[in-house]
Amino acid sequence: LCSVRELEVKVNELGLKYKSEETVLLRYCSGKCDKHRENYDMVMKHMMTVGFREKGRKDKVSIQPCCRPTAFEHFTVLDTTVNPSRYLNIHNVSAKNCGCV
Amino acid sequence: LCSVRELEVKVNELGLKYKSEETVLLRYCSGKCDKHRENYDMVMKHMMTVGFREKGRKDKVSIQPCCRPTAFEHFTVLDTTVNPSRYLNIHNVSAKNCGCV
Amino acid sequence: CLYVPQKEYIETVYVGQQAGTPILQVHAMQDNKSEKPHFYLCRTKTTTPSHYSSWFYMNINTGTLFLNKTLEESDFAQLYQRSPSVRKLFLYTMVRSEFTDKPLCLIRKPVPIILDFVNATLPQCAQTDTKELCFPHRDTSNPHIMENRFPGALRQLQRLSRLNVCPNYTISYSVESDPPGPFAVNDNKELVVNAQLDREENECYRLLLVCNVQSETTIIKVETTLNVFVDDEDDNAPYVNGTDSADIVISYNRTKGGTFGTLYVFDRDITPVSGNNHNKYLGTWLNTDPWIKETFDIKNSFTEKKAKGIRETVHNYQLVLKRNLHVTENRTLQLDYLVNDTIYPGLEGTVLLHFNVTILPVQIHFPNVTHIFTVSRRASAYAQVGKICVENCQQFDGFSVIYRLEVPDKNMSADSQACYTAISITQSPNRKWGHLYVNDSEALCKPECQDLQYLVVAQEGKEQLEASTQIHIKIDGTAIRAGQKSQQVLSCAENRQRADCESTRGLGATTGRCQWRQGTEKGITENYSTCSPDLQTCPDSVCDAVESKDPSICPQDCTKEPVIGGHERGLSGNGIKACYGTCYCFTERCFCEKDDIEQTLCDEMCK
Amino acid sequence: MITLAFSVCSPKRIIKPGPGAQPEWVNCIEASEMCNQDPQCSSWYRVMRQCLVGKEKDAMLDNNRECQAALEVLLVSPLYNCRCKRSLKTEQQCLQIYWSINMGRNEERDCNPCLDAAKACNLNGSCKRQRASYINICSKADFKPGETCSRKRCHKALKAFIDRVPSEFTHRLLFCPCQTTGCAERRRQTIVPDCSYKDKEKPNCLELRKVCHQDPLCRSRLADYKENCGMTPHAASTCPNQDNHQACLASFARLVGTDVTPNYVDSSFSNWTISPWCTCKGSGNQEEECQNFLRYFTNNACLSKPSQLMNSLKCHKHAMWNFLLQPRKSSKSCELQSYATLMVSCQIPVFSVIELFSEITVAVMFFKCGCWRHD
Repeated sequence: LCSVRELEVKVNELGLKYKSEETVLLRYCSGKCDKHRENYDMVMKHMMTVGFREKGRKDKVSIQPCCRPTAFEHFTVLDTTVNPSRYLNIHNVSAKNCGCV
Repeated sequence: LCSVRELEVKVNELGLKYKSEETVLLRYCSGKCDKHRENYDMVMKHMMTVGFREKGRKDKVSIQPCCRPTAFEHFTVLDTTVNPSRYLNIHNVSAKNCGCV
Repeated sequence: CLYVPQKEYIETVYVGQQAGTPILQVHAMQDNKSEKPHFYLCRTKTTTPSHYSSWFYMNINTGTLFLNKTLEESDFAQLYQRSPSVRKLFLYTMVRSEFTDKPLCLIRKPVPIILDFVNATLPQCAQTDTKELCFPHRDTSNPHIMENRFPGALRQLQRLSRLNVCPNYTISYSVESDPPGPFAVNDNKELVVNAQLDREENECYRLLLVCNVQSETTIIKVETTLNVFVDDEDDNAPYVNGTDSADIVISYNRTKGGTFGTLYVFDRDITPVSGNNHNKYLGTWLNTDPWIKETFDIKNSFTEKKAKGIRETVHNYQLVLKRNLHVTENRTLQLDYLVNDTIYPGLEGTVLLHFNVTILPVQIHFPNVTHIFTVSRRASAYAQVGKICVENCQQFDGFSVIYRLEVPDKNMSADSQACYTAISITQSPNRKWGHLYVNDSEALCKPECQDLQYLVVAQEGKEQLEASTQIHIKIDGTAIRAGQKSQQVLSCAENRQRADCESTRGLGATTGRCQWRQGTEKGITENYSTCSPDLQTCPDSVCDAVESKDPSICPQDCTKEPVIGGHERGLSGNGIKACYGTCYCFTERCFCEKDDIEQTLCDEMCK
Repeated sequence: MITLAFSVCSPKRIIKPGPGAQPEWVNCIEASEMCNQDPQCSSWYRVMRQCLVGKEKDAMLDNNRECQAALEVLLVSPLYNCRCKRSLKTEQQCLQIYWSINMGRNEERDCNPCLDAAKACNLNGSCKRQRASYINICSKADFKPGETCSRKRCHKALKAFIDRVPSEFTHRLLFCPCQTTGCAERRRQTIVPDCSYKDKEKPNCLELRKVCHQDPLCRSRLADYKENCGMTPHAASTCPNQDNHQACLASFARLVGTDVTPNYVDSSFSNWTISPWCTCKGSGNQEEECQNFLRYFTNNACLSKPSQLMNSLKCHKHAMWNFLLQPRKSSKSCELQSYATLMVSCQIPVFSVIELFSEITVAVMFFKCGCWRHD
């Protein structure tokens, strides 16, 4: 099920190339959302397989809600690899909570 | 870009097996959301390619917001194929508006 | 006036000590020979007299503190303190040069006497450590002696309260001073200073006090150190070391608050930052011309310096403009400023400083050169053409210059006039420069619009001084084809790859096309890959006058929106100084991201 | 003062046996055989080997109770002190045993207690939020253009951090012992000094004290600091209230965010100095009083003692440091008391280091206030 997962990572392991060696708790959203589908999703599934082709449409659509953060949190860490050292404020980088949206 | 698209369809073409021959305006969400990405999405992209493997994690995560309805609308149609004919109310079947979430 | 050289007195009293037992000795230093010290235990206004103050009395003439009663265990029990073994008694003493029957402590801080009352009898000789006989147990207060004063006793070395503990011991004291100083021990075993001291010679004497305890069989030597500090008084006049006058030329920098010339006045005395008005300096203009007083002020500050280890004061005086000077102001003045050490008693307590000021008018004129600028016919709107400014504009401060473009020949044909909408001019934020940029790219494309001659007029704000010069705009290259003209002009920064970038007609593009910069470094770097209208000016960490006209011209320098991905903002918090990978921007946000294609490409090459 | 020769962190620890002296260490293969003969030692040794398998060994050694318990026992077994002799046939096998025990050893280069302190805070929800809050207020790093740091708001946020977050996090950030400049710089930056501490000019310390005395909160916190850290000369111990270092550290921490905010003056780690942002220049005849006030911070044995104690422990991230600072659920929970009293009062079952520690006699460090140096 779509939920918050936690992973201890160093800031320099986030892939954003910030060099701080601080370790942070990265929270992300993962898991299934099929239980939250609506009629809309059923219709989209049908349209993607049959409907759109018949109408000459090539649009791509999602056929179920996706497991996404519904609120973010920031990391505030110190980078001492530069001189003078400075604080970094990395915005909206970790999921505060998740939901099927 | 993620936006509302419209398509005239008959109710019986929705794939929900309702038999009404009425035609409705189906509204759905499609288009790109990469312009709405956050640091979170960039980190998820990195974790999916490198990070999770290094940490022995196999979670699947979305690496950008998805284009989804932010509000639904219903269809209310008359099904005359049955006797007596009756009105059908199909809930949350069409997108009132869309957004990158 | 009379003063007590010690900041506090500490001693210990015991149960069983008899009335009349001497506890400690307070000393007073004289200001002049005629002063006769009267010593009192005094009561402060704020505190109610403690019930135990009657247990003690002080000899008004000698300053010796005695027990007024024999101390009992019940006395110890009466004290409202929890400690079972030692409780503290607080008394205050003061010294006056005349008698008083109302011993209310003087306004200035009275000297505290802190007695540790021990719930035990006085240790006998055998249980008494020799150190206890020689020096008080916790004597933390170092004496402070005012310079230029009379000799005198400043401290009782022997512990009066232990006089009779070891009657067959003979105790004697000696003192050594580093640096050598006029200190000795008198017959009453008091530390005395035998001559007046001069702080400007030495601020602190480190004394080694040696106590010799002689019994029938042994001589024990106990040492301790004591620092005697010499307090300063204002006994030195201010003096100038070097020049007392400064020649000042005020030309381009004529802004309110501007500071000019620095003169130094020295004083061998020290200056406290606050408190009593010790070594107080005041300054006055001797010039009476009101214009001077409305225009100039003096900025004074002082710093403490050490010369051969002795602290002294250096006062700095700078001329300050109280208002912006008009560009036309043209004067020569001699300003005289009298500095007065108001506390110094002598006659030479003043120093006269001279500021010889020459105020030059500022000429607003363009350098005598022909200004030629080139612009491509394909340039898009906001493409930067060049910068122009009047002579010495870089040094202007306190006044600003506004630039405008004029068509030299007013009677030219309407078609020709239409060409002149092509170029426009705007001020840089500090209003020193005029920035020329493409205002109407359509006009550039018209074949009839060949080279353009503008008149640039520079006008000084207040005095309306004007200067003008002719500039020549060469329009070169061929116009863009009709098909391309319909191509929408976008923000270069939206492109994240070279091919898209170089095929886009971008806002502010000097050639009409955007320019790609390929970054080579890894990590978050200032040399990031990006698509720019003009790599000469964007990105350069400066959101200049033209770029700030539209956020999509050069978001790399100007954006205030969020930036997603590894990055570092510009100095003022705007723009993107450094970025990881490729920097590309949309209206609501920018991204710093390793491009997938490059990434795979790079992974192969970069291993 | 007995300089503690025992330091887990740095390789210099290996005591070279003097000429003819019995070597103090055992060969690792013999040590493992001795351990295997002891049921308790061999079972923990098996647990330890499982802890070291796989990628997440760091997280296992940090957080897994079983692994920590195994390491505690093995730290006092012969295995801990074993060594290997070069060029013996069995060198390879011996070294495998050696490195499996001394996991922490090769990481002492990046042994950074202040970084561990930041990690502990980042992994605790409340500490993380409070820390982010004061940092954003105090550092201009946030990208709101034009807004410079407001010292008043910064101090308020720092006080909130110190008051609301448990001291096991705040003290660790403020007082982590360092052996590298990077670590000491991180410690100095904890209170974002550019905003909360530094200023264009240094006021006179007596002036600063006067300003503090005019604010009831600052005055009480300064008095509290003097009460708990004010070491009086001739005192037998280095701290008032029976060597209660913890009270001193707590009152020091409460000064952060007041007008007399103290901080490390630079990022030196060996002989660091703590001081408020002030000078004794301009004290006039009260120079001695000013120097005495400043010495409460710059030469305070009660304040420097804890760090020296923790310095000698260094940090072995898998055992001593984490173990000491995280309340042990299994035995009598020992909140972070003062480092000295913690050493004595905590019933840590078997730990040779502790006995060594409790015998340390704290030399009576006192000195008369000297004339200020004539520099």
